[in-house]
Amino acid sequence: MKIAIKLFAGLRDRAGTGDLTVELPGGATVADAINAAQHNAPIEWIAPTILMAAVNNEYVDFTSALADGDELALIPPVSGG
Amino acid sequence: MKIAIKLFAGLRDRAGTGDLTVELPGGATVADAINAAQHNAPIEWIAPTILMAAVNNEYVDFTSALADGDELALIPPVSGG
Amino acid sequence: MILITDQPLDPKTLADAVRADSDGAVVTFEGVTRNHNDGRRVEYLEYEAYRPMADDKLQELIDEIKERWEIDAVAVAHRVGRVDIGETSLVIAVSAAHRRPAFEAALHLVDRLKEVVPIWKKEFFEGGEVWIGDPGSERTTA
Amino acid sequence: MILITDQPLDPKTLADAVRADSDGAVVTFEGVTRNHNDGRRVEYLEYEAYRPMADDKLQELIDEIKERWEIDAVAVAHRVGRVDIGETSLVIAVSAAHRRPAFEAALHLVDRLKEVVPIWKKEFFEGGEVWIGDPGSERTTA
Repeated sequence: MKIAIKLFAGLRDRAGTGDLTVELPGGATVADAINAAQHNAPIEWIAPTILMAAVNNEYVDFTSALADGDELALIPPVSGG
Repeated sequence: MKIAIKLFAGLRDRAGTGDLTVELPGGATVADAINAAQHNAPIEWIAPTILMAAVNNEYVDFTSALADGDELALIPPVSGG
Repeated sequence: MILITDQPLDPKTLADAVRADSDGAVVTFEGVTRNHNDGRRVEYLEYEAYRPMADDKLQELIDEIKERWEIDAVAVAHRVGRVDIGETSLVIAVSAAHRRPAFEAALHLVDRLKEVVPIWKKEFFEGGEVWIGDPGSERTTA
Repeated sequence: MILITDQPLDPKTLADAVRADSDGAVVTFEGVTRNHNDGRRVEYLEYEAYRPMADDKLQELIDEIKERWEIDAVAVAHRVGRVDIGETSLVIAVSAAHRRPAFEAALHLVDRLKEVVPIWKKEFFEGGEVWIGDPGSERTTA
Protein backbone atom coordinates (compact mmCIF):
# COMPACT_ATOMS: atom_id res chain seq x y z
CA MET A 1 0.00 0.00 0.00
CA LYS A 2 1.03 3.62 -0.50
CA ILE A 3 1.39 5.91 2.53
CA ALA A 4 1.92 9.68 2.18
CA ILE A 5 4.24 11.03 4.84
CA LYS A 6 4.41 14.68 5.80
CA LEU A 7 7.50 16.13 7.46
CA PHE A 8 7.52 19.36 9.41
CA ALA A 9 9.85 21.96 10.89
CA GLY A 10 13.39 20.66 11.53
CA LEU A 11 12.64 17.30 9.90
CA ARG A 12 11.42 18.95 6.74
CA ASP A 13 14.40 21.29 6.66
CA ARG A 14 16.83 18.35 6.96
CA ALA A 15 15.07 16.18 4.40
CA GLY A 16 14.75 19.08 2.00
CA THR A 17 11.14 18.11 1.39
CA GLY A 18 7.91 18.01 3.35
CA ASP A 19 6.41 15.11 1.39
CA LEU A 20 7.55 11.52 1.07
CA THR A 21 5.65 8.50 -0.16
CA VAL A 22 6.52 5.00 0.98
CA GLU A 23 5.32 1.65 -0.34
CA LEU A 24 4.57 -0.82 2.45
CA PRO A 25 3.07 -4.31 2.73
CA GLY A 26 -0.46 -4.58 4.15
CA GLY A 27 -0.56 -4.56 7.96
CA ALA A 28 2.46 -2.28 8.22
CA THR A 29 2.62 0.01 11.24
CA VAL A 30 3.60 3.61 11.82
CA ALA A 31 7.02 2.36 12.97
CA ASP A 32 7.43 0.49 9.67
CA ALA A 33 6.58 3.65 7.75
CA ILE A 34 9.10 5.67 9.75
CA ASN A 35 11.80 3.06 9.05
CA ALA A 36 11.01 3.20 5.35
CA ALA A 37 11.08 7.01 5.41
CA GLN A 38 14.47 6.99 7.15
CA HIS A 39 15.72 4.67 4.41
CA ASN A 40 14.40 7.02 1.68
CA ALA A 41 15.71 10.16 3.41
CA PRO A 42 18.93 9.14 5.18
CA ILE A 43 19.30 12.28 7.29
CA GLU A 44 19.90 12.90 10.97
CA TRP A 45 16.42 12.02 12.30
CA ILE A 46 14.83 13.17 15.52
CA ALA A 47 15.07 10.67 18.41
CA PRO A 48 11.91 8.54 18.45
CA THR A 49 11.46 9.40 22.12
CA ILE A 50 10.55 12.96 21.20
CA LEU A 51 9.00 12.35 17.78
CA MET A 52 5.21 12.09 17.57
CA ALA A 53 3.08 10.69 14.78
CA ALA A 54 -0.42 11.54 13.58
CA VAL A 55 -2.60 9.68 11.11
CA ASN A 56 -5.39 11.61 9.48
CA ASN A 57 -4.96 14.45 12.02
CA GLU A 58 -5.04 12.29 15.16
CA TYR A 59 -2.03 11.37 17.28
CA VAL A 60 -1.28 7.63 17.15
CA ASP A 61 1.17 5.18 18.71
CA PHE A 62 4.05 3.91 16.59
CA THR A 63 2.48 0.43 16.83
CA SER A 64 -0.73 1.51 15.06
CA ALA A 65 -1.53 -0.23 11.81
CA LEU A 66 -1.78 1.89 8.70
CA ALA A 67 -4.36 1.63 5.91
CA ASP A 68 -3.94 2.36 2.24
CA GLY A 69 -4.34 6.09 1.57
CA ASP A 70 -3.51 7.21 5.13
CA GLU A 71 -1.69 10.49 5.61
CA LEU A 72 1.04 10.04 8.21
CA ALA A 73 2.46 13.21 9.77
CA LEU A 74 5.77 13.05 11.60
CA ILE A 75 5.67 15.67 14.29
CA PRO A 76 8.83 17.01 15.93
CA PRO A 77 8.42 18.59 19.38
CA VAL A 78 5.75 21.25 18.99
CA SER A 79 6.54 24.79 20.12
CA GLY A 80 3.57 27.02 19.41
CA GLY A 81 2.56 29.93 21.58
CA MET B 1 -9.74 69.73 68.00
CA LYS B 2 -11.64 69.66 64.72
CA ILE B 3 -11.77 66.44 62.72
CA ALA B 4 -13.21 66.35 59.17
CA ILE B 5 -15.08 63.10 58.50
CA LYS B 6 -15.83 61.83 55.01
CA LEU B 7 -18.68 59.38 54.40
CA PHE B 8 -18.96 57.19 51.33
CA ALA B 9 -21.38 54.99 49.41
CA GLY B 10 -24.28 53.70 51.54
CA LEU B 11 -23.21 55.73 54.57
CA ARG B 12 -23.18 58.95 52.59
CA ASP B 13 -26.55 58.13 51.04
CA ARG B 14 -28.11 57.54 54.47
CA ALA B 15 -26.56 60.61 56.07
CA GLY B 16 -27.51 62.77 53.10
CA THR B 17 -24.02 64.26 53.16
CA GLY B 18 -20.47 63.11 52.55
CA ASP B 19 -18.87 65.58 54.93
CA LEU B 20 -19.23 65.98 58.69
CA THR B 21 -17.05 67.88 61.11
CA VAL B 22 -16.79 66.89 64.74
CA GLU B 23 -15.21 68.73 67.65
CA LEU B 24 -13.28 66.42 69.99
CA PRO B 25 -11.01 66.77 73.00
CA GLY B 26 -7.26 66.23 72.47
CA GLY B 27 -6.27 62.55 72.58
CA ALA B 28 -9.58 61.41 71.08
CA THR B 29 -9.52 58.23 69.00
CA VAL B 30 -11.12 57.13 65.75
CA ALA B 31 -13.79 55.37 67.83
CA ASP B 32 -14.54 58.64 69.63
CA ALA B 33 -14.92 60.42 66.31
CA ILE B 34 -17.28 57.73 65.02
CA ASN B 35 -19.40 58.03 68.17
CA ALA B 36 -19.58 61.80 67.72
CA ALA B 37 -20.49 61.38 64.05
CA GLN B 38 -23.25 58.92 64.93
CA HIS B 39 -24.58 61.51 67.38
CA ASN B 40 -24.51 64.22 64.68
CA ALA B 41 -26.04 61.98 61.99
CA PRO B 42 -28.44 59.65 63.81
CA ILE B 43 -28.99 57.22 60.94
CA GLU B 44 -28.80 53.47 60.62
CA TRP B 45 -25.01 53.04 60.69
CA ILE B 46 -22.99 50.17 59.29
CA ALA B 47 -21.97 47.54 61.85
CA PRO B 48 -18.49 48.40 63.18
CA THR B 49 -17.38 44.84 62.36
CA ILE B 50 -17.54 45.62 58.64
CA LEU B 51 -16.74 49.35 58.75
CA MET B 52 -13.17 50.44 58.08
CA ALA B 53 -11.52 53.75 58.85
CA ALA B 54 -8.71 55.63 57.15
CA VAL B 55 -6.83 58.68 58.35
CA ASN B 56 -5.02 60.73 55.75
CA ASN B 57 -5.45 57.92 53.17
CA GLU B 58 -4.13 55.07 55.35
CA TYR B 59 -6.25 52.42 57.03
CA VAL B 60 -6.15 52.72 60.84
CA ASP B 61 -7.53 50.88 63.87
CA PHE B 62 -10.46 52.38 65.73
CA THR B 63 -8.15 52.79 68.73
CA SER B 64 -5.79 55.15 66.86
CA ALA B 65 -5.42 58.64 68.25
CA LEU B 66 -6.40 61.56 66.04
CA ALA B 67 -4.57 64.83 65.58
CA ASP B 68 -6.01 68.25 64.86
CA GLY B 69 -6.64 68.65 61.14
CA ASP B 70 -6.82 64.91 60.36
CA GLU B 71 -9.17 63.75 57.62
CA LEU B 72 -11.02 60.64 58.80
CA ALA B 73 -12.71 58.53 56.11
CA LEU B 74 -15.38 56.02 57.11
CA ILE B 75 -15.22 53.20 54.62
CA PRO B 76 -18.10 50.77 54.12
CA PRO B 77 -17.23 47.38 52.59
CA VAL B 78 -15.40 48.14 49.35
CA SER B 79 -16.67 46.55 46.13
CA GLY B 80 -14.56 47.72 43.23
CA GLY B 81 -13.76 45.57 40.24
CA MET C 1 -0.10 53.50 34.91
CA ILE C 2 -3.04 54.06 37.24
CA LEU C 3 -6.20 55.63 35.89
CA ILE C 4 -9.53 56.32 37.58
CA THR C 5 -11.92 57.88 35.11
CA ASP C 6 -15.58 58.34 34.23
CA GLN C 7 -14.79 57.67 30.57
CA PRO C 8 -15.02 54.27 28.78
CA LEU C 9 -11.91 52.12 29.26
CA ASP C 10 -9.76 50.84 26.40
CA PRO C 11 -7.91 47.57 27.20
CA LYS C 12 -5.52 48.12 24.28
CA THR C 13 -4.18 51.32 25.85
CA LEU C 14 -3.24 49.39 29.00
CA ALA C 15 -1.81 46.36 27.19
CA ASP C 16 0.31 48.67 25.03
CA ALA C 17 1.43 50.60 28.11
CA VAL C 18 2.96 47.48 29.71
CA ARG C 19 4.57 45.72 26.74
CA ALA C 20 8.32 45.84 26.18
CA ASP C 21 10.69 43.93 23.90
CA SER C 22 11.84 41.69 26.76
CA ASP C 23 8.28 40.48 27.50
CA GLY C 24 6.89 37.20 26.19
CA ALA C 25 3.47 37.52 27.81
CA VAL C 26 0.83 40.19 28.27
CA VAL C 27 -2.26 39.27 30.31
CA THR C 28 -5.23 41.60 30.26
CA PHE C 29 -8.24 41.32 32.54
CA GLU C 30 -11.52 43.12 32.00
CA GLY C 31 -14.17 43.28 34.69
CA VAL C 32 -17.48 43.76 32.94
CA THR C 33 -20.98 44.64 34.18
CA ARG C 34 -23.02 41.41 34.11
CA ASN C 35 -26.75 41.38 33.52
CA HIS C 36 -27.29 39.21 36.59
CA ASN C 37 -26.05 39.03 40.19
CA ASP C 38 -27.21 36.99 43.16
CA GLY C 39 -30.26 35.84 41.17
CA ARG C 40 -31.33 39.42 40.35
CA ARG C 41 -31.59 41.05 36.95
CA VAL C 42 -29.06 43.90 36.95
CA GLU C 43 -29.84 47.07 35.01
CA TYR C 44 -26.60 49.00 35.49
CA LEU C 45 -23.95 49.82 38.10
CA GLU C 46 -22.62 53.04 39.55
CA TYR C 47 -19.09 53.21 40.94
CA GLU C 48 -17.69 55.72 43.37
CA ALA C 49 -14.03 56.11 44.39
CA TYR C 50 -12.34 57.85 47.31
CA ARG C 51 -9.47 59.65 45.74
CA PRO C 52 -6.55 60.06 46.12
CA MET C 53 -6.64 57.13 48.57
CA ALA C 54 -7.79 54.77 45.81
CA ASP C 55 -4.80 55.74 43.64
CA ASP C 56 -2.44 55.24 46.60
CA LYS C 57 -3.85 51.78 47.37
CA LEU C 58 -3.64 50.73 43.71
CA GLN C 59 0.01 51.77 43.68
CA GLU C 60 0.62 49.73 46.85
CA LEU C 61 -0.98 46.68 45.21
CA ILE C 62 1.14 47.11 42.09
CA ASP C 63 4.23 47.27 44.31
CA GLU C 64 2.98 44.17 46.16
CA ILE C 65 2.65 42.00 43.03
CA LYS C 66 5.93 43.27 41.57
CA GLU C 67 7.62 42.19 44.80
CA ARG C 68 6.06 38.74 44.73
CA TRP C 69 6.13 37.74 41.05
CA GLU C 70 8.66 38.06 38.26
CA ILE C 71 6.70 40.49 36.19
CA ASP C 72 7.67 43.54 34.19
CA ALA C 73 4.98 46.24 34.19
CA VAL C 74 1.43 46.69 35.47
CA ALA C 75 -1.36 49.04 34.43
CA VAL C 76 -4.73 49.47 36.14
CA ALA C 77 -7.76 51.50 35.11
CA HIS C 78 -11.05 51.70 37.01
CA ARG C 79 -14.13 53.45 35.77
CA VAL C 80 -16.39 55.49 38.05
CA GLY C 81 -19.93 56.70 37.48
CA ARG C 82 -22.54 54.73 35.58
CA VAL C 83 -21.40 51.52 33.85
CA ASP C 84 -23.96 49.76 31.69
CA ILE C 85 -24.34 46.02 31.04
CA GLY C 86 -21.49 44.74 28.88
CA GLU C 87 -19.30 47.76 29.64
CA THR C 88 -15.93 47.42 31.30
CA SER C 89 -15.45 48.79 34.82
CA LEU C 90 -11.91 47.51 35.42
CA VAL C 91 -8.91 46.76 33.22
CA ILE C 92 -5.66 45.27 34.47
CA ALA C 93 -2.70 44.56 32.21
CA VAL C 94 0.43 42.72 33.34
CA SER C 95 3.51 41.98 31.25
CA ALA C 96 6.25 39.47 32.01
CA ALA C 97 8.97 37.43 30.35
CA HIS C 98 6.92 34.27 31.06
CA ARG C 99 3.19 33.65 31.17
CA ARG C 100 2.52 32.03 34.55
CA PRO C 101 3.62 34.93 36.78
CA ALA C 102 1.67 37.33 34.55
CA PHE C 103 -1.54 35.31 35.04
CA GLU C 104 -1.04 34.79 38.78
CA ALA C 105 -0.12 38.40 39.50
CA ALA C 106 -3.08 39.76 37.50
CA LEU C 107 -5.58 37.55 39.34
CA HIS C 108 -4.06 38.45 42.71
CA LEU C 109 -4.29 42.14 41.88
CA VAL C 110 -8.02 41.84 41.15
CA ASP C 111 -8.57 39.85 44.36
CA ARG C 112 -6.74 42.41 46.48
CA LEU C 113 -8.36 45.37 44.75
CA LYS C 114 -11.74 44.04 45.86
CA GLU C 115 -10.47 43.89 49.46
CA VAL C 116 -8.66 47.15 50.05
CA VAL C 117 -9.18 49.80 47.37
CA PRO C 118 -11.81 52.35 48.43
CA ILE C 119 -14.12 51.98 45.46
CA TRP C 120 -17.80 51.14 45.83
CA LYS C 121 -20.36 49.68 43.48
CA LYS C 122 -24.07 50.45 43.64
CA GLU C 123 -26.18 47.92 41.84
CA PHE C 124 -29.38 49.08 40.17
CA PHE C 125 -31.40 45.90 39.74
CA GLU C 126 -34.92 45.21 38.64
CA GLY C 127 -37.00 46.67 41.46
CA GLY C 128 -34.35 48.33 43.58
CA GLU C 129 -30.81 49.38 44.32
CA VAL C 130 -28.11 48.39 46.81
CA TRP C 131 -24.49 49.18 47.63
CA ILE C 132 -22.76 45.82 47.27
CA GLY C 133 -21.52 44.51 50.63
CA ASP C 134 -23.87 46.82 52.57
CA PRO C 135 -27.26 45.05 52.66
CA GLY C 136 -28.72 47.75 54.91
CA SER C 137 -28.44 50.19 52.00
CA GLU C 138 -30.98 48.30 49.90
CA ARG C 139 -33.95 50.33 48.64
CA THR C 140 -36.84 49.00 46.65
CA THR C 141 -38.35 51.14 43.94
CA ALA C 142 -41.81 49.66 43.90
CA MET D 1 -13.42 31.28 17.07
CA ILE D 2 -10.20 29.66 15.88
CA LEU D 3 -7.90 31.56 13.56
CA ILE D 4 -4.51 30.61 12.13
CA THR D 5 -3.21 33.42 9.98
CA ASP D 6 -0.07 35.07 8.61
CA GLN D 7 -1.55 38.50 9.35
CA PRO D 8 -0.99 40.58 12.54
CA LEU D 9 -3.31 39.59 15.40
CA ASP D 10 -5.75 41.97 17.07
CA PRO D 11 -6.56 41.05 20.72
CA LYS D 12 -9.64 43.30 20.70
CA THR D 13 -11.25 41.19 17.96
CA LEU D 14 -10.95 38.09 20.13
CA ALA D 15 -12.04 39.78 23.37
CA ASP D 16 -15.08 41.18 21.59
CA ALA D 17 -15.85 37.77 20.08
CA VAL D 18 -16.18 36.14 23.51
CA ARG D 19 -18.01 38.79 25.53
CA ALA D 20 -21.71 38.48 26.32
CA ASP D 21 -24.05 40.32 28.69
CA SER D 22 -23.94 37.46 31.20
CA ASP D 23 -20.13 37.65 31.54
CA GLY D 24 -18.41 39.52 34.35
CA ALA D 25 -14.85 38.70 33.25
CA VAL D 26 -12.85 38.64 30.05
CA VAL D 27 -9.24 37.45 30.24
CA THR D 28 -6.98 37.99 27.25
CA PHE D 29 -3.52 36.48 26.85
CA GLU D 30 -0.98 37.60 24.29
CA GLY D 31 2.13 35.57 23.57
CA VAL D 32 4.73 37.99 22.26
CA THR D 33 8.12 37.52 20.60
CA ARG D 34 10.75 38.31 23.24
CA ASN D 35 14.14 39.76 22.34
CA HIS D 36 15.90 37.07 24.40
CA ASN D 37 15.64 33.32 24.97
CA ASP D 38 17.92 30.91 26.78
CA GLY D 39 20.57 33.62 27.08
CA ARG D 40 20.56 34.34 23.33
CA ARG D 41 19.62 37.56 21.60
CA VAL D 42 16.59 36.75 19.44
CA GLU D 43 16.14 38.54 16.12
CA TYR D 44 12.75 37.15 15.04
CA LEU D 45 10.71 33.97 14.95
CA GLU D 46 9.07 31.98 12.21
CA TYR D 47 6.03 29.83 12.91
CA GLU D 48 4.72 26.91 10.91
CA ALA D 49 1.43 25.06 11.43
CA TYR D 50 0.16 21.70 10.25
CA ARG D 51 -3.35 22.42 9.14
CA PRO D 52 -6.08 21.33 9.45
CA MET D 53 -4.77 19.23 12.36
CA ALA D 54 -3.80 22.38 14.29
CA ASP D 55 -7.38 23.71 13.99
CA ASP D 56 -8.77 20.34 15.16
CA LYS D 57 -6.48 20.21 18.19
CA LEU D 58 -7.31 23.80 19.15
CA GLN D 59 -11.00 22.92 19.02
CA GLU D 60 -10.34 19.88 21.24
CA LEU D 61 -8.53 22.08 23.77
CA ILE D 62 -11.39 24.60 23.77
CA ASP D 63 -13.79 21.72 24.44
CA GLU D 64 -11.47 20.48 27.19
CA ILE D 65 -11.41 23.76 29.13
CA LYS D 66 -15.14 24.32 28.64
CA GLU D 67 -15.70 20.91 30.18
CA ARG D 68 -13.46 21.61 33.16
CA TRP D 69 -14.19 25.26 34.05
CA GLU D 70 -17.34 27.35 34.27
CA ILE D 71 -16.54 29.60 31.38
CA ASP D 72 -18.63 31.04 28.61
CA ALA D 73 -16.72 31.44 25.33
CA VAL D 74 -13.16 30.99 24.07
CA ALA D 75 -11.32 32.43 21.09
CA VAL D 76 -7.82 31.50 19.90
CA ALA D 77 -5.68 33.02 17.18
CA HIS D 78 -2.17 31.92 16.23
CA ARG D 79 0.04 33.67 13.75
CA VAL D 80 2.26 31.80 11.29
CA GLY D 81 5.19 33.05 9.24
CA ARG D 82 7.64 35.66 10.47
CA VAL D 83 6.87 37.34 13.80
CA ASP D 84 9.17 40.18 14.83
CA ILE D 85 10.22 41.22 18.36
CA GLY D 86 7.29 42.76 20.22
CA GLU D 87 4.74 41.27 17.83
CA THR D 88 2.04 38.93 19.05
CA SER D 89 2.11 35.30 17.92
CA LEU D 90 -0.79 34.00 20.05
CA VAL D 91 -3.97 35.52 21.42
CA ILE D 92 -6.39 33.68 23.71
CA ALA D 93 -9.58 35.27 25.05
CA VAL D 94 -11.83 33.61 27.62
CA SER D 95 -15.07 35.00 29.03
CA ALA D 96 -16.90 33.83 32.15
CA ALA D 97 -19.40 35.00 34.74
CA HIS D 98 -16.57 35.05 37.31
CA ARG D 99 -12.88 35.84 37.02
CA ARG D 100 -11.08 32.85 38.53
CA PRO D 101 -12.22 30.20 36.04
CA ALA D 102 -11.47 32.60 33.18
CA PHE D 103 -7.87 33.03 34.40
CA GLU D 104 -7.32 29.34 35.11
CA ALA D 105 -8.83 28.14 31.83
CA ALA D 106 -6.85 30.62 29.76
CA LEU D 107 -3.54 29.60 31.35
CA HIS D 108 -4.35 25.92 30.93
CA LEU D 109 -5.18 26.46 27.27
CA VAL D 110 -1.77 28.04 26.64
CA ASP D 111 -0.01 25.23 28.53
CA ARG D 112 -1.82 22.54 26.54
CA LEU D 113 -1.38 24.34 23.23
CA LYS D 114 2.37 24.15 23.74
CA GLU D 115 2.10 20.39 24.30
CA VAL D 116 -0.22 19.13 21.59
CA VAL D 117 -0.98 21.62 18.83
CA PRO D 118 1.16 20.96 15.74
CA ILE D 119 2.72 24.40 15.45
CA TRP D 120 6.46 24.96 15.39
CA LYS D 121 8.65 27.93 16.11
CA LYS D 122 12.01 28.56 14.48
CA GLU D 123 14.14 31.01 16.37
CA PHE D 124 16.49 33.25 14.42
CA PHE D 125 19.00 34.40 16.99
CA GLU D 126 22.22 36.33 16.80
CA GLY D 127 24.54 33.94 14.96
CA GLY D 128 22.18 31.14 14.05
CA GLU D 129 18.77 29.52 13.91
CA VAL D 130 17.05 26.59 15.60
CA TRP D 131 13.67 24.90 15.73
CA ILE D 132 12.71 25.16 19.41
CA GLY D 133 12.66 21.72 21.08
CA ASP D 134 14.80 20.17 18.33
CA PRO D 135 18.43 21.01 19.23
CA GLY D 136 19.73 18.91 16.31
CA SER D 137 18.21 21.47 13.93
CA GLU D 138 20.52 24.25 15.08
CA ARG D 139 22.55 25.98 12.35
CA THR D 140 25.10 28.68 12.88
CA THR D 141 25.39 31.48 10.37
CA ALA D 142 28.99 32.49 10.91
